Amino acid sequence: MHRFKLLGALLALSAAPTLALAQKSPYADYQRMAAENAPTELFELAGEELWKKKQGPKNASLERCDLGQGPGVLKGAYAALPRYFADAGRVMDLETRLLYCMETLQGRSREEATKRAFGNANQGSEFELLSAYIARFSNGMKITPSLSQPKERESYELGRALFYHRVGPWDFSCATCHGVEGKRIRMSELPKLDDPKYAGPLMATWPAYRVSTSKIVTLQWRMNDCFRQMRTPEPAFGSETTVALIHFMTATAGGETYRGPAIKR
Amino acid sequence: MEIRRRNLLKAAATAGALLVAGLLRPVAALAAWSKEAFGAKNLADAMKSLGATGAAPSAEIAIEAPQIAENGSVVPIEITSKLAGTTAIAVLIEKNPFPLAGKFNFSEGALPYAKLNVKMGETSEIRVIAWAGGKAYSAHQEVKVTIGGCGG
Amino acid sequence: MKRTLTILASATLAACAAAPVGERPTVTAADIDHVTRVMKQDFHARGQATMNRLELDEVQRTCNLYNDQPPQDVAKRLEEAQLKEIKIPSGSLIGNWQNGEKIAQNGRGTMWSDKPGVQPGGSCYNCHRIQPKKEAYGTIGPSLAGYGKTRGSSPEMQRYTYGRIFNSKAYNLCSPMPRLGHAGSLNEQQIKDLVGLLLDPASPVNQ
Amino acid sequence: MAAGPMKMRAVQGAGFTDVRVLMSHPMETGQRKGPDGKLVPLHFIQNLTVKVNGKVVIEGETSQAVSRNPVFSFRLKGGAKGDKIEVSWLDNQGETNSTETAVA
Repeated sequence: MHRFKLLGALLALSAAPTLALAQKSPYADYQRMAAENAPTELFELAGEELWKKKQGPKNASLERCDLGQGPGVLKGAYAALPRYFADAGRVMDLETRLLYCMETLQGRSREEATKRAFGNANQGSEFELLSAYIARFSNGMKITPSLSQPKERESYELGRALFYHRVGPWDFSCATCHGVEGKRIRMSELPKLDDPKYAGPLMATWPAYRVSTSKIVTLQWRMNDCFRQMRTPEPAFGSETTVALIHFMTATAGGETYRGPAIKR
Repeated sequence: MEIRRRNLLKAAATAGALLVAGLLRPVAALAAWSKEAFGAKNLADAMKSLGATGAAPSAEIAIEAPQIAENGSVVPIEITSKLAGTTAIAVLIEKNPFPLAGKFNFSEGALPYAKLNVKMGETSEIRVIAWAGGKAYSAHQEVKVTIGGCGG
Repeated sequence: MKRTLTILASATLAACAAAPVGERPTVTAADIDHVTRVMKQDFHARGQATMNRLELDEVQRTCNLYNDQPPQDVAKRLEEAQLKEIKIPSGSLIGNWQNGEKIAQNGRGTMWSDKPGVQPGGSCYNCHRIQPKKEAYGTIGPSLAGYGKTRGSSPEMQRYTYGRIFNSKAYNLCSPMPRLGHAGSLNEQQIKDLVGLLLDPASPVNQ
Repeated sequence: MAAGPMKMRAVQGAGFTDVRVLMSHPMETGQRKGPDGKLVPLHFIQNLTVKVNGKVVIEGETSQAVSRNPVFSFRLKGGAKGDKIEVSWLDNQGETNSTETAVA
């Protein structure tokens, strides 16, 4: 990922005022303490078991899954996603890639594997638990989603266009809530996600343990739930739409140091 | 790390699921659980059950908790007693339906310290009682609780 | 999309990686159609959220095309058309402010997760400060605390307030506020109750 | 997660050993409604025991006010590499679990 070193450094500089900004939040102490004392590790442990568990028609584990750094390589994999995968012929984020591996390595059908894409407090989904486990291996590393391939630039541009696209009965776009600085929905602060200053700290902390629902939440879930609140129909798990939005926001956060899995309200 | 799961008692618990919780008490009673103090519905009653009525205010008890909690379902608190010979610490959340959240007895070998996450129904004082030399001492700190969300 | 992509490909890497802060992409009609095409292929109907919700009306299309800043003449023409669609009932528009408060607090309704047939709320507190004493309010929209105190409750003000809730786009084409009446989310009585919350001198909004 | 796995780490600090233990447990208050609209029965950890090399050093009693998936940190005096730490819990429905680790 050396080709983005300079870019990363530049973006890191522009993200520097973020710390001071975070300290201004009345919840800064709460968020720091809750993060230190979050039960995230429990979910990572469950994710590790799933990574190594043989299942599906091929009775195979995911241990040979190539997340972009070679088969089975977890270190730094999450921080370098989304990216283009030649074998699949498309850009994928972590969850979409995991689904691809479930289909190819384990021989599972897309329908079966995504039947329960999002879990609940009693039982997290495979994608949620695996995400928590895999993301940990990128902790402390710079976020460097790839943008060198034409398909990657296409995905980024699609995500950017989607971000501002107003649609649905209430005329919302992502930018309606996440395109202006310093706004809140109720008491929740809204990060301006087309700005590295806000996208950096935000994207650096997904996936996360969500305190209000006692489970790991992932970016695919976040996209799904934002569209729900935008009152649109439902996007398919791992679709071009959700991956493109994740790609756009992750690229905007590029250069930030990944510090998840973290906690969310 | 080794994980051992002991489900010996689970069958009994399942069988007893239809029975009132009180009938399961004999099982739990193998280890002491201060039923009366935990069942107290206000601070005064809980303090009385704990034998801490009139506990002397002490600056030697440190409570680290956020001034404002974004979500009352997880409020991290860290408690330390610097009183020499501290044998136990209790945490009470004044406005909770049942104020007593926990009590920890420390023997030789453990420091009088605990960090845990508690639930808070609303903005409330957190009161910490420490016992040292047979006497009870107390300290408190307020935590404001925001219950936000879009309702969606 | 194609056009923007060509520009990008020739630009420097840094420009590809992250667009200049706050700068929105130049949008063409073809770009908008492309996004709609992708969404139609990726989304499926769920519950009451049917696929026709992905179709854009002229207001949405215009706001997307001009990044929420349409030329004045375009905006004016569409605002007038939206204004004509607002059906303002006759008589007093000041409903029950207590009911209005419940509607303003209620953020449910019209999502795929909501039970069909259940009357939606207005989600007003998500974006506006309303009763000065209620602390859990959003800031995307302006504060409405004291709304009626400064404006009075003349029939004219009642009609304006009703219309603004019914279809905010009739007054400001690319306003972030949903067209709550126009979209069929809130009914006549609910909007009257919200007008009551804002204009009734007895409402806590005006205390 | 439902009642299940535990995880523990014991790390030597400045003059003490920091023990952090995580437990999967719903910690139900008995006041929350489940998806079926019925109240979910009271289900919470009541007792917590920390042992060092077989000797009890901390006995904790807890209520339903402890958050779901409890995380506790305790501090032990001194402590040497290899000391065996054991933590166990018992809940109001009679379920129990334990885990052990060596000080690192």
